[in-house]
Amino acid sequence: MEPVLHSAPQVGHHPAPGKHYLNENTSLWDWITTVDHKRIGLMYLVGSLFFFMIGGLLALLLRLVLLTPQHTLFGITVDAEGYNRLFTLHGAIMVFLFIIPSIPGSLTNFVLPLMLGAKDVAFPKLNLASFYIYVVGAIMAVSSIYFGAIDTGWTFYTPYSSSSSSTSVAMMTMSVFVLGFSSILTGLNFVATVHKLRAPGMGWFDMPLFVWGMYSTAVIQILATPVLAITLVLLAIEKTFHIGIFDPKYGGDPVLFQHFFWFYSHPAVYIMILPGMAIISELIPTFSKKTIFGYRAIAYSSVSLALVSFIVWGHHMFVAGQSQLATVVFSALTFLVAIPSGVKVFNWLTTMYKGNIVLASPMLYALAFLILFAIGGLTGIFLGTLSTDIHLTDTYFVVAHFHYVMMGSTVTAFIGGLHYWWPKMTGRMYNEKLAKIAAVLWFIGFNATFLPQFIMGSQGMPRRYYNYLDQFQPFHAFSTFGSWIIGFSLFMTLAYLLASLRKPCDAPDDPWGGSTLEWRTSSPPITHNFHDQPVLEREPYDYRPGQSGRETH
Amino acid sequence: MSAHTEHSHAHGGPAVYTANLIGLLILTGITVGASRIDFGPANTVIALSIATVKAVLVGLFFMHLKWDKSVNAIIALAGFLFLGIFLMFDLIDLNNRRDPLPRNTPVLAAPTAVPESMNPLTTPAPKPWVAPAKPVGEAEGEHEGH
Amino acid sequence: MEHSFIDYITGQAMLPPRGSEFAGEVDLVFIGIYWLSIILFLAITIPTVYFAWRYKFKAGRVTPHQTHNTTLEIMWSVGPLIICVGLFFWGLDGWMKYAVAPGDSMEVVVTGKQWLWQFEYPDGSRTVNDLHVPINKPVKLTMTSEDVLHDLFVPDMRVKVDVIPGRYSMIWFTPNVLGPHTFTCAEYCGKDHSGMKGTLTVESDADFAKFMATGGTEWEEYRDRNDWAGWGKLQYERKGCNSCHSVDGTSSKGPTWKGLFSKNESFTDGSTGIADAKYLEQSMLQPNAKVVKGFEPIMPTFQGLLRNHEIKGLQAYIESLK
Amino acid sequence: MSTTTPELHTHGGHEEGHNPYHQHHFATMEQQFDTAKIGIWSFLATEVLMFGGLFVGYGISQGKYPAEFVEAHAHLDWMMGALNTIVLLVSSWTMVMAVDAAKTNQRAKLKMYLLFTIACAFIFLIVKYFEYEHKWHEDLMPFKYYGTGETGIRPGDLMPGSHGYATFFSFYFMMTGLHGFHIIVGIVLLAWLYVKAGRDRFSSAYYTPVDLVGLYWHIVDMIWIYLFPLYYLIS
Ligand code: HEA
Ligand code: HEA
Ligand code: HEC
Ligand code: CUA
Ligand SMILES: [Cu+2]
Repeated sequence: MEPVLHSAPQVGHHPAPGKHYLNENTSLWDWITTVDHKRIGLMYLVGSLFFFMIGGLLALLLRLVLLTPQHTLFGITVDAEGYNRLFTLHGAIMVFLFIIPSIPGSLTNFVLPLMLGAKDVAFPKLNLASFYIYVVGAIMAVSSIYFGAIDTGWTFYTPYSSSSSSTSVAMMTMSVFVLGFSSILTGLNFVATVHKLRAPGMGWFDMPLFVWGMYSTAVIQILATPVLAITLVLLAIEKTFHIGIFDPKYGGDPVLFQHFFWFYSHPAVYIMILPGMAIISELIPTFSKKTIFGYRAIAYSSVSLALVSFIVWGHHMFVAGQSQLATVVFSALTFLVAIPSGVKVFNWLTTMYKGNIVLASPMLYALAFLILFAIGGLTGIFLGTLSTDIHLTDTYFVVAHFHYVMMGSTVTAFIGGLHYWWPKMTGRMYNEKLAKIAAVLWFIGFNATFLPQFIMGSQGMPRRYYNYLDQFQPFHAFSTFGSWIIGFSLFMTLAYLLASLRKPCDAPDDPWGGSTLEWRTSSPPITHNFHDQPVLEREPYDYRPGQSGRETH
Repeated sequence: MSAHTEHSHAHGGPAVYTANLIGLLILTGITVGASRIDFGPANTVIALSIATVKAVLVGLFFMHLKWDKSVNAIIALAGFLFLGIFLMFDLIDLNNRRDPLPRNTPVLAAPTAVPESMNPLTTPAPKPWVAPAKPVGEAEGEHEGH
Repeated sequence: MEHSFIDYITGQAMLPPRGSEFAGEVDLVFIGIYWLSIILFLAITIPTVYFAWRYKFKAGRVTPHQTHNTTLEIMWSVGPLIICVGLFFWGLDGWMKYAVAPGDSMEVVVTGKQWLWQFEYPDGSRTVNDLHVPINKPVKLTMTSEDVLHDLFVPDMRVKVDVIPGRYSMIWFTPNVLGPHTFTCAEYCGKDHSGMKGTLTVESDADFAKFMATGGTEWEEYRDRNDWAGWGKLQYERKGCNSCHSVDGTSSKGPTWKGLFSKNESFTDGSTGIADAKYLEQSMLQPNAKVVKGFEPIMPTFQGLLRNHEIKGLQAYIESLK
Repeated sequence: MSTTTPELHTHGGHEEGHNPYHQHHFATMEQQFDTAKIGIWSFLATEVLMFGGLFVGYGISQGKYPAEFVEAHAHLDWMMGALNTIVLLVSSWTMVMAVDAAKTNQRAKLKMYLLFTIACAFIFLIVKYFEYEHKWHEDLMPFKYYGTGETGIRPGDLMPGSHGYATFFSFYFMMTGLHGFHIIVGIVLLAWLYVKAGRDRFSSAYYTPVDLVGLYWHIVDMIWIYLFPLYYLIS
């Protein structure tokens, strides 16, 4: 790649040959003031992977503490307070700094405009602003450690958070408030982009399913996050000035706080899973070389998941002291979410039927997703059922459930998607053999870590426990060993991905034979995405001979 | 997305806006008037209904929803709809709570229970607003000043 | 609690021992959903693996263009819907029992506070972290909290509910298995959340009556052996003294008891005094009368919680810790 | 957009004949305008839900302390509230007239109406200031500061365990405060529009900022429409 003059006015929109969004205007200033969705996507990717690593290392540490009930191994001296801070930080970082911003901020920012054949997102400056707001929120979150590290759990339940706990609660809640705005602005940007920036000829039902999933996510981000924001402000004010809304000491109602919190945080779990499902809807047809089965069913199920997710939040409060009527109503509504989830799963399976399945590493992650999401989702049914939830709530069963859905499903999809679009984003192919090994290790390690937690949980091991009864020791030990396998596989992934960057660009435009528009530009794409405005002439996922264009592998 | 020709001047116009303003002012008058009459609990309902009519007028005419692309109206309605859901389910909970009451004297009130004041971990600083009362007459006099 | 391999397959081994009839009903639902999940899990996993193997990439294979099939979509929406409606009512059925306690239940009033549980029996006597109930009689726990949220969880009875400051909540069960059952705090409540546990002892009617009268069936044994220190040690564990006092010299929330007896103690008001039996009793009943230097006055009073012979036992126990 | 051919507009350069405000990633100005509209409406929806959280909190607290709320509201002057309602309604009208003026290339009128709107906003804030000051003097402060000043305790708070008064004023200050903050932001935005209008930046071909700020201003008005009866007129 010899240096090419880039200051010269470009003819039309065609950049000089060999130039793409990565090597055009590469000064630091160009990067930090960029409004290019692809660069912002990359910056988000670095940020969220960084926090994934931090959150993950905290998790490894807390697993180590739990290895034995006496916490004596390797001379670790984490006391009960330290442990409480560990899991709080782990949960809060993973949720607010990693999983909620990760897929929308990084992968979606990068591919959504490409998939729509657009030059950018609707509001590029706003996009950059959301990234910086994310950075500010992240800095605030990290600095809360300085103010005495919050120990409330990621749910910030009152009155513990509003009266007993450390002062850093206010800092952490304000940080989540700020992060909430970043999330809102990202969502708002995507809604406008999807409505208005589709390529000529692309109707709503010609959009890739990834876009449908992200559109549904964005709707939740817009409609749910503001309530979280105001809730956290109220909590911070309650803690400092004693309003009397959430803390019984001042005449408030702690259960009301839980309503406020879960009104956001249940939909938020769909902010986490819908992007994951969106990625899977891309991976499966591409690697099955077969059109997606039930396009409309999948699209509608994304939207209905988004809407239904707003009316089930009370299932987190079955034993929390909400009225019996509300409990029953929320349990009934909770079952509704199983239906669109099932529709998706069955349609994906049918897509694979009679396909021509390439077991490339992204597809391995997609297969892992199907299995892990089945487990995670079905254990959600145990929790939604009234009589069993009474026994299972607040035990490790819940911990295992949500790791299966958040980590086993969403993070799996995220890593799969990262591999899938890595050639597009960086222009490099990674080492496929290592990738396959890492995927298998991930699957094994994950199940080793979290399957035992289902058993512990049903046997009555409560969550957020520093000490535990000896009878749970074998399960905890197994779980801890499992977490090392996960850690190993992830560091391995990081290593070979980074290693691929040292090579010159070698990725073809369409390494997987994908059918969506992002594969129709160069790898990596040029600054304005496409040489010519793409026009959609065929439905997405059309793999009939002569349609998909390229032969693969 | 069908072709849509002009958005510049097909709708609205000063006359409509002025009429809308007058309508809003009249409704404000009605709200104030209605609040002076005692309808019992219906007062709140009346006040909020009038407010909603006013909000709809603002939305339709000042904010152009009447003439705008329907997607904007849908977004606006979604905001209110989900707020309604939020409120509705909270009320389902709050209005139906029936806590069991202990048959015995509550432990908390029993003489041998830990006096709250002895437990600095859980006792707040003395509640600031429970200051020594002023002579009752004075406080009331002030209260009537409104 | 040894489980056979079969128990692991059927899901039985996932559950703790059953201590009440209600537990059996919950387990039935649990095992039911467990098997349903196994079936659905296999219905997803088998095709996943099979298709990945059967339709593995072969150059030149042409895939059919199947876009959708409305009948299938309806089947796999309505089928799960029917199952879900069924599950909802099944869960509701058990929950209705949980939600309403029988009128003739024995009521124990429970107070949770950071980080111990206090139980008050119908006759007004109290225990800490140590709940005794008669077998085969419904027991109703009416609960409140003094500080933050807690949650009383009795795994063997399959019941739990949050304990909320300023409100009352309730769980009930009819124990039908004699012996000790663990209970824990299941709602995060701060530092010693994981230490906030205790034992539920299900006893025969006669033993329970004895417990109400003397503070424990063991009392007669200790009395007959004249083992006051041993009796005191039992109280140290049962009444929750161990959550704040160590007996090995390390100081935690409260001063250690090691070497306490007849020590010259200095207090926050500047005075000093010998820790004799009388002082020890006062420390238990009016802990804030004299606060040991270097400690916060956080010890709750045990007035009404300790019977005379229990105080005497504790004195003897402390005396024995040289 | 399907009416536009892909080649029509291909690059973000500001080629001759193009509106200088046209951003490169939009095919047409119209598309750009519609996109901005969707963006602002989404933002307004988030405003509704954010204030909504406070409204729900208010409603629930009112349900808890109905008597105290009614009594406490007597300390608010409904005349002031009504005055401010009128001021805001009029400002909404001037705002929509400003948008209309921008749309029809009436620059002088645009500036005048913007100025009127800003003036109304200031009047609103001044009235609010007097109300707040009055509360201050009466010791009707929010949160734990309620009644801590010289005048001392309110009668209602002698009811044991009742924080109804303090809660009422907490919500009053939080909600009107957040609303007032929105007014201040509005003033800044309007002033920015005024400057730009002075430089003749708006015309029938491009008046998006005026339109968007207008919508923002109306939602601020709309929120007040609810605040007024909820605080000043309860019985
Ligand atoms: C990505 C995040 C994610 C996702 C997708 C889900 C999905 C679901 N969750 Fe989960 N959940 C969490 C994240 C998530 N959850 C978190 C973080 C918590 C704990 C928070 C905390 O307290 O810290 C939690 C807690 C939680 C609880 C509260 C537990 C408690 O504390 O007591 C409940 C209770 O109902 C629940 C239920 C469900 C259900 C019914 C689904 C459903 O959406 C699942 C639907 C999927 C399927 C059912 C599988 C596929 C469908 C079929 C194969 C069709 C056939 C199925 C049937 C006929 C049943 N979840
Ligand atoms: C996205 C969400 C997420 C993820 C991914 C994880 C990941 C992990 N979690 Fe966590 N967890 C939560 C969300 C998550 N968790 C939440 C919300 C809670 C509740 C907190 C609360 O109760 O308040 C919780 C609680 C929780 C507990 C319960 C604590 C308790 O109740 O006492 C435990 C215990 O084992 C645990 C373990 C783990 C482990 C071992 C991992 C590991 O699998 C982590 C492995 C990861 C790494 C080792 C990092 C390696 C990463 C890189 C090297 C970056 C580069 C990567 C690429 C390029 C791909 N978690
Ligand atoms: C919540 C914590 C807590 C619990 C539970 C508790 N104590 Fe204490 N105890 C303290 C603290 C703190 C002090 C020191 C301050 C004081 O003297 O009040 C103390 C002091 C004492 C002393 C005086 C010690 C000395 O060094 O002079 C005695 C005796 C004592 N406790 C007995 C008991 C007994 C018996 C029990 C249980 C039945 C018990 N405590 C339970 C916290 C506790
Ligand atoms: Cu008490 Cu946890
Ligand atoms: Cu949920």
